[in-house]
Amino acid sequence: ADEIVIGGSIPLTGVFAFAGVGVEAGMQDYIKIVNEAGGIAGRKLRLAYEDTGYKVDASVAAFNKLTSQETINLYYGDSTGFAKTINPEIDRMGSILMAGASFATELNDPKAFPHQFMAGPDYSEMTGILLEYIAKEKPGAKIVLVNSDTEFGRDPIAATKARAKELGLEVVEEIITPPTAVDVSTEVLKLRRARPDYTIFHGYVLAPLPEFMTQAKQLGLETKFMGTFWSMDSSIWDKVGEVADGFMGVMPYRYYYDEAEDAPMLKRIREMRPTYQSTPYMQGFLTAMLFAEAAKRTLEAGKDLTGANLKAALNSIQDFDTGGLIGMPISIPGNSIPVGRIYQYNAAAKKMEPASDWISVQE
Amino acid sequence: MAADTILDINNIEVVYNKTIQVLRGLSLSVERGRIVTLLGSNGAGKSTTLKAVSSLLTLENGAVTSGSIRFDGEDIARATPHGLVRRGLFHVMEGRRIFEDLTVEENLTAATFALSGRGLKPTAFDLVYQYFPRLYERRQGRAGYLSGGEQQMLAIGRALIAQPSLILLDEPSLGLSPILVEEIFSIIASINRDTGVSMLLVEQNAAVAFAVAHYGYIMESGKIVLDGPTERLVRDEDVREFYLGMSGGEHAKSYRDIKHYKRRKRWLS
Amino acid sequence: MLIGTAKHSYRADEALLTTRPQRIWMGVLAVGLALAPLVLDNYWLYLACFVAINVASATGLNILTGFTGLVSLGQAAFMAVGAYTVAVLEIRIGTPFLLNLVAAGAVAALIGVVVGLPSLRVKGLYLAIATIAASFILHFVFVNWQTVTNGNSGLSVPPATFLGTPLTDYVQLYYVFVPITALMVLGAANLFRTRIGRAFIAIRDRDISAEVLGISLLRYKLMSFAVSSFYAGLAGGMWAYFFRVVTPESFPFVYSIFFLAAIIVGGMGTILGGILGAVFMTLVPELLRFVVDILSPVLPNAGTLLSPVRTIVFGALIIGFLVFEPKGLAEIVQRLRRFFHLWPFKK
Amino acid sequence: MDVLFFIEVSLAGLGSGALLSLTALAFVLIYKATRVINLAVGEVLMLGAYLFFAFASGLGMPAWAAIPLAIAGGGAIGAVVERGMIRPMLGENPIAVFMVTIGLGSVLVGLVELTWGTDPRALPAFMGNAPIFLGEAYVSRKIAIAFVVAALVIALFLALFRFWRGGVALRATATDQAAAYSCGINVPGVFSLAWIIGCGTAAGAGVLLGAIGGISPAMGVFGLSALVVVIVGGLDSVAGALLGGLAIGLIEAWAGTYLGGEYKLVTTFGLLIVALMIRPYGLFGTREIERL
Amino acid sequence: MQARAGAQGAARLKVEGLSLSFGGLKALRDVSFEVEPGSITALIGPNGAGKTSMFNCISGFYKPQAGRIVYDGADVTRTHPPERAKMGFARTFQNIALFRGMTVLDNIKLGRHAYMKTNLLQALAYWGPAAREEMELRAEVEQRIIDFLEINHIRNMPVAALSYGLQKRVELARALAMRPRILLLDEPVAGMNREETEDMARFILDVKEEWGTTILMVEHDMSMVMDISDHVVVLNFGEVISSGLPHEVQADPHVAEAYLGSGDPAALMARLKAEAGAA
Ligand SMILES: Nc1ncnc2c1ncn2[C@@H]1O[C@H](COP(=O)(O)OP(=O)(O)OP(=O)(O)O)[C@@H](O)[C@H]1O
Ligand SMILES: Nc1ncnc2c1ncn2[C@@H]1O[C@H](COP(=O)(O)OP(=O)(O)OP(=O)(O)O)[C@@H](O)[C@H]1O
Ligand SMILES: CC(C)C[C@H](N)C(=O)O
Ligand SMILES: [Mg+2]
Ligand SMILES: [Mg+2]
Repeated sequence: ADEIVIGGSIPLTGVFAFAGVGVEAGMQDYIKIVNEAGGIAGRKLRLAYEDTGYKVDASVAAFNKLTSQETINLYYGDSTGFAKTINPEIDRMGSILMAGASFATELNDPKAFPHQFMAGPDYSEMTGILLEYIAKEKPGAKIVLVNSDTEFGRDPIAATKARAKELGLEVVEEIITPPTAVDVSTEVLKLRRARPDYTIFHGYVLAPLPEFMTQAKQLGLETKFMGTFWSMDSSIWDKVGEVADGFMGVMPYRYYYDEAEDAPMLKRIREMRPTYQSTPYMQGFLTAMLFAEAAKRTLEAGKDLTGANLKAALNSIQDFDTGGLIGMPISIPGNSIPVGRIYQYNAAAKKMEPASDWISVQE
Repeated sequence: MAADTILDINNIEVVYNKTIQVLRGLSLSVERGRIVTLLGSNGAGKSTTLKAVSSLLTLENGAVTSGSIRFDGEDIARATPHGLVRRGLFHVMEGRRIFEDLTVEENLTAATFALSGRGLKPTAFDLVYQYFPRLYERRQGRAGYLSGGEQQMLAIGRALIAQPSLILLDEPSLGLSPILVEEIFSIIASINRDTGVSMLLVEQNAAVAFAVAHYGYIMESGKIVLDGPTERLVRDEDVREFYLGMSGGEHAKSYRDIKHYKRRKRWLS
Repeated sequence: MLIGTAKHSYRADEALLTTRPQRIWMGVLAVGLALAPLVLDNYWLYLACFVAINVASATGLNILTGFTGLVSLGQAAFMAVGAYTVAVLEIRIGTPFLLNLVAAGAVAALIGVVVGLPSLRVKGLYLAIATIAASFILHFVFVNWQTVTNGNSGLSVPPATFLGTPLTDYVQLYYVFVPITALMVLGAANLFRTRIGRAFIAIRDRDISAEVLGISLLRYKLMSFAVSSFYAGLAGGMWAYFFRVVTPESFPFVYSIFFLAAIIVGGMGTILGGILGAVFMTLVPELLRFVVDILSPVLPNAGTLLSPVRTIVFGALIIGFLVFEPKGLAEIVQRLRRFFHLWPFKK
Repeated sequence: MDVLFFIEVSLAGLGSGALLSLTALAFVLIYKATRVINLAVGEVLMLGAYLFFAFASGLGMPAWAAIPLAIAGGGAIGAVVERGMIRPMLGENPIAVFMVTIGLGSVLVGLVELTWGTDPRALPAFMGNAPIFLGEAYVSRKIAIAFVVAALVIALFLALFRFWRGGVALRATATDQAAAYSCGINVPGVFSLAWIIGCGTAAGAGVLLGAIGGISPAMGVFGLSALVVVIVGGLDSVAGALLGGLAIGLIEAWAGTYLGGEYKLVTTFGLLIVALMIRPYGLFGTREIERL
Repeated sequence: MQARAGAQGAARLKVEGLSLSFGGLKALRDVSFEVEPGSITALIGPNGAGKTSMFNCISGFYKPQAGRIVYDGADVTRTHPPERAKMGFARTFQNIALFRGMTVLDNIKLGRHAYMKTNLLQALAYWGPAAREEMELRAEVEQRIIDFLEINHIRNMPVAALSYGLQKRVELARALAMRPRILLLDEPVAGMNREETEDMARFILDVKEEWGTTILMVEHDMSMVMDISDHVVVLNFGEVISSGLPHEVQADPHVAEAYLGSGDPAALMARLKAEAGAA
C-alpha cells in the first residue's frame, strides 16, 4: 500500500540544531512504533525531511522541494517565521496539516492558521501557566520579564503583562536583551535594582541565562529564575553545573527519566533509546503521534487526507491519552494544547523535578 | 665575466602575466664603481629590466623565463627582494614610491631595514638632510603631501640611508626642475665618486644621463640595440637625433619647427 | 571584442549585442525562459522566481559597488524597505501590484539616498561599515514602528492580483518576476552606454579627478545609491509577493553579505557578473541539497552535515573566486566565448 | 538618580568596553600592516574560545596551559590564512581582500559547527567567583579581569609602536608593498607577523569572552561590535581602539540601562554614523591622502 | 572651436592676489598673472613652488584663502569644479589620472560629460534622445579627437594596458573632449623621450592653432617651454618672481638661480668631469 508521508523542514544545524536533532529522532521513533504496529489503515508512515539550518528561505525551499517530489499531507515546520511564511501556500494547496517547533501566540488562531497546530501551549499560555503557579505560591509577587529582542523573545510580553495584572502580580521591570548579548552585567544590575521575587526568561535556549544566574548569585539576589519550554531541557543544564540549581520552568511533556506509573510511552521510549532524550525529542514524538491520530481518524471516517479534513479530525480529539507523555488527558479544540507543569532543576541529581501538578489553562 | 663586474645580466627574457613578453634576450653589465645608463623609448622595458634585477617583478605578476642575473658574482634567481636589498642592491623605483602615510623621517627610518644583518653603522639622517635641505624643513610632515620633486629627493635619500653597493635608479629626473636635475645628478655623481657605489641609471633625459654615466646602453623593444662608453655614444648620429634632438648641428632643433606628419586615414569614412 | 565582425556604423558598434551569435544566443535564452515553466516542477519554479528576485537585487548592488565603487552591506535592508512598502500598500490601500512595486523601488531609493549621504565624506571600507550601521538602524525601525510594520510579528501580504486573478502559484509569479527582472537588467546595461554610467565608473576609478572633469560627486554618488536601492526595493517588493510575509527577520544581515558575495563571484563591474553571481549563489546551496541526497545512503548523517558544509562552501566560494578568479564567473564565460569563438554560428 | 547604580552601570560598561578594545586591537594590528579589514576577527575569536574549550574541557588541561595554547592556535590560524589567502591577494583592491575575510569567517563557522556542533556551551570556570567591590560598587569579577587583561595588552602595544622601529615597517608595508621591499623590509614576514599577532589577540579575547557569556558558533558577531569600535577610533590607531572601545562600552551600557536593551545596537550604530560624518577616518585614524 | 572672442585685449584668465596655505605651509602667496586668449602660457618654477596647487585652485579642487580667479571677466573663485568644467576649463594631471577600468574611447567620452543632457530615466531606457546624444558624441570624438591625436588603433583598449606616452596622449584627448576654452596641462611631457616630446609639442601647438584654445602649461622641460610658449610665469615658494617672454625670463638671473641652473647639460658634464679630476 502507499505510504503516508510526513514532510519536514527541520533545523538539524544552525542555532537551533539542538531542537531539530531531537525532533527528528522523536518523530522517527514514533513512526517506527506505528509502522511496527502495521501502520495507519495499512499505510506505512514515513518522514521525508530536509535540514534548514533554521533559515526561513531554506525551510521554504525544502518545503517546495519535498512537496513537488511526492504527495505530502502532514508537515513539520521549524520556526515561527516559516510557519507564517508558508501559511498562505498551505492554505492554497489545501492538502496539508502542519505543526512545528513554533509555539508562537500568533499561530494559535484557527481562523488565521486553519491548517496548523502546535503540540503544546503557545508561548503566552506557557507564561500564563508560570504566572498561575507564582500567584499560588506567592500572591502579589514582584516579577521581572527578560526577553530576547527577537520575534521569538517578544512574543508573549504583552499577554504576560496582562495576565500578571489579572492575577494581582506586579511586573516591576522588563529587560530586553540584544539577541547576541554575551555580557549581561548591566542587565543584572537592573535586576538587582528591581529586586523581583521571580524572573521569567523567554526567547532563549541557554545563553545568557547561566551568566545572569551566576552574577545574581554573586550579588546575593533572592530571585527565582524561570523559563519556558525551549530552555527546559535538562541535559543542557547539566553542563552548567551548580548555578543551575533551582532553575524552574514550564514544561508541557514529561521528561525522559520520568518513571510515572501512567506513562507507558516513556517506558517504550527508554526501551528504544537507552540514553537521555531531550525535550525537543518529546515534542517531535508527540507531534508525530498527533499527526498519526489525525490521519487515522480521517481515514477511518472514509475521507481524503486534505488539510481541512485532517484538522477537523485533530480537533475531534477529546480527552486523549498520550501514553503519559503529558500527565493528563488532552483535547485540541483549537490550535494548541494549553497544559503544562512546573519543573525545577536539581543540580545534584542532574534532573528536572516536578514542582507542581499539571496545570491546564484551557478556557 | 670580469671579476670587477657587480651586475651581470645575461640574455634574459621577461614575461608578464604569463602572456606578455617584454624583454627578449637582454644582456648588460655594470662594472663595479661605475655609473651605467640605460636609455630607451617608453615601453621599451627599462623599468622591467630593473625590476627583474631587484626581484620586484613577481609583485607585478612578471617572471624571468630564461637567462640569468648575477649580482656580486652570485645568481639571484632565488633571492627575495628584501634579501637583495640587505645584500646591498637598492632599487629607487619609478614614480618615487615614497610612503605617503609616513612622515619624511619615518620614510628614512624604513630604509634602515636595509642595513639589517649587515653589521654596518647606520648613516645619520643628517647626511640626507645635508644633500637635501628641503627635506629637513618638512621632516615631520607626511610625505604624501610633498611636491613631486621633494618626493624624488626623499626616494634618493632612502637609498643613501641603505648604504648599497649598487643602486638602480629609475628615472630620477622625472618631474624635477632643471636646477634640481642638475643638482641631483651632481649628487649622484658625487655619491658615486665619494662612496664608489655602482649605479644603473634609467633615464629619459639622455643629456644629463650621459653627463654622469661612464657607459651606456640603448634598448628598443626588449633588446639592447647599441652600447658603448658615453663619449662614443654621444657622437653617434642616431643617438644625437633621437635622444638628444640634434640634427646635424651642435644645437637642438626647435620644437616649433617640427614637421606635421601626414594624418592617418580616418577609421570610418 | 570579437574578431571578424565588420561594424558598419557607430550605432552598430555601440549596440548591446554586437555580433550575430550573441543575438542568436540571446534569442534562444529568451525563448527558453519563456517556455521553462512548461517543464519545471514547483520546486524549480520556486527557485527560478527566487533567482529572478536575487538577480534584480544583485544587479542593483553591482551598479553601486561594482561600477561606482561604493561598497554597501545594506542591500538586504533596502530590500526590506521595498518589501514593507509593498506590504503596507497592499494591506492599507490595495493599489495595483505593479504600482506597488514601483513605489517599493521609489521608497527604497529615497532611503538609499539618505543612507548614501555619508558617502560624500566617508570612503571605502569606512563607508561599508556605515551601510552596516544603516541597516541595523532600519532593522530597529522595522521592529519598533509598530503602527506601520506591526513590530516583530511583521505583516502578511495579500497576493498580487493581475486582472482580477490573484497571483498565488509559482508559474504565475514566474511570468511576472522574470520579465520584470529582465527589464531591470536591460536598464542597467543601458545605463552603462551613457554618460551616467561612465560617470559612475569614473567615480569608482578616481573620484577626485572625476570631479575636476565635471562630474558632480554629490549628484552621482547619490544617484548611484538611489538606482541601486531602487533595484533592491523593487526586488524586495517581489520578495514580499513571493513569500507573502514580511518581518524584521526576513532580511538578515547575512543576506546583504550574500549579495556582495554574489557580485564578487559573478564578477564585479560587469552586468553579466551580477546575473551569473546571483544565479550561482542561489543555486549552489540547493545543489548541495542534491549532493547530500545522493550521499545519504552511503553517509548516514549526511543530512546533518549539510548546513555546516553549506556554510563552508559559501565561504570557500568567495575565497576561491577572489584568489583564483578575481574577475569572477563573467571572466570564465568570456574565456569560454573566446575559446569557442563564433561557435556554432560560424559565418 | 541613583548614583551608585550609575557608577556600577558605568563600570560594567567600561569592562565590556575593554573586551571590545581588545578585539578591536586585533583589527587594528592587521589593518596597520596589511590594509586589510579582517572581518573574520569575530570568527577567529570564536575559534580561540573553542580551542580553549577543547584543551581545557576536552583534554582536561589547566587554564594556564590551555590559554596560551588557544592563543597560539589563533596565531597559527592567522599564519595559515595569511599564507594561503592573503598573500596571493597582494595588490588586489581592498574590497576584494575584505570579502576574502568574510568568506573566511563563513568557513571557520562551518568548521566549528562540523567539529563541535552548534549547541552553545559553557567554558570551564577559571577566573574564580568572588565578586569584586570597588568601594560600594559591584563589578562582575570576570569583567574586571577582562578589563585588566585588555588594558595591559593594549598598553604593551602602545609602547611597542611608540618605541620600536617595527612599527614603521608595519605602516610602510601597508602603504606600499613594493616600496617596502625595496627598503629591505621583509614584507612577507611583516604580513605573517601582523596576522599571527592579530589573530592570536583575537583568540585571547575569545577566551575571555567565552568565559563570560559561554561559547557558540554564533559568538563571532561580537566582531561586528568591535568593528564599530575601530571605525569610530580609526582603523589604524591602537589608541583609537582603546578609547573607542571604552566609549562604546559605556554608551551601550547607558543606552541599555536607561533606554532598554533593544536600544543598545541602534545607539552605537547611530553614533557611528555621526562620528563618521564628523571624522570620516575615525577619531584617530590617518586621513587618506588626496592629491591631484 | 567656438573661439568666442572676449573683449579686445581682455585676459581669458586672470589670477588676482591668490593665496593658499595648508596648515602652516604657504603654498601660494598673493599670486597674480594673466593668460591671454589664444596663447600658450607656461607656468614654471622649482619643485614645490605651488604650480600644481595653482592648477588645483584654477580647476576648483583647492579653495584659496584669498584672492580671485577671473575667467572671461567673471569671478569663478567660488564656482564648483563641475561647473567650471562646463564653462570650458579642462586639464590633464601631473600623475596620470585616467580611469583604468575604462577603454580609451570611454575615457575620452567622459570628458564631454558636463555638456550632455541624458537623464537617468532616458539612460535606463536608452531612449531616443539618449541614444542620439551618444551617437553624436561618438561621431565627434572619432572625427575630431581620435583622428587628430592619432590614437585610432587603441580606441578600444583598456587604458591600463597603454604605455606612458600613450596614456598622456589619451589624457589630452579627454581634456579636448571637454571642449576646452582654457586647457591646463600639468607636465605634459614629463617622462617622455625626445621623440615623444616632439609629438606632444606638435599636438599642443595644433590645439592652439586649430582649435583656438588657450593653454596654460606647467612643464620642467625647458627647451620645450622656451620653444613653444608665448608667455612664461615663474613661481618660486608660492610667489611670482618673474614673467614675460620666454627669452626674457630665461635671461632673468633670479630665475636662473632659483630654477634653471646652468641649463646646459654640456656644462654639467664639464663641471662633473672637472670635479672628478680634482678629487
Ligand atoms: N605589470 C605589468 N603587466 C603587464 N605589462 C606590463 C607591466 N609592466 C609593464 N608592462 C609592459 O611592459 C612594457 C615595458 O614596460 P616598462 O615599464 O619596462 O617600460 P619602460 O621602458 O620603463 O618605459 P617608461 O619609459 O615609460 O618608463 C610596456 O609595454 C608595458 O605596457
Ligand atoms: N593637499 C596638500 N596638503 C599639504 N601640503 C600640500 C598639499 N598640496 C600641496 N602641498 C604642498 O604645497 C607645496 C606646493 O606643492 P605643488 O604640488 O603645488 O608643487 P609644484 O610646484 O607642482 O611642484 P612639482 O614641480 O614638484 O610638481 C609643496 O610643498 C607641497 O608639499
Ligand atoms: C526554538 C525554535 C526551534 C523555534 C522558535 N521557538 C520559534 O518560535 O521560532
Ligand atoms: Mg619605466
Ligand atoms: Mg606639480
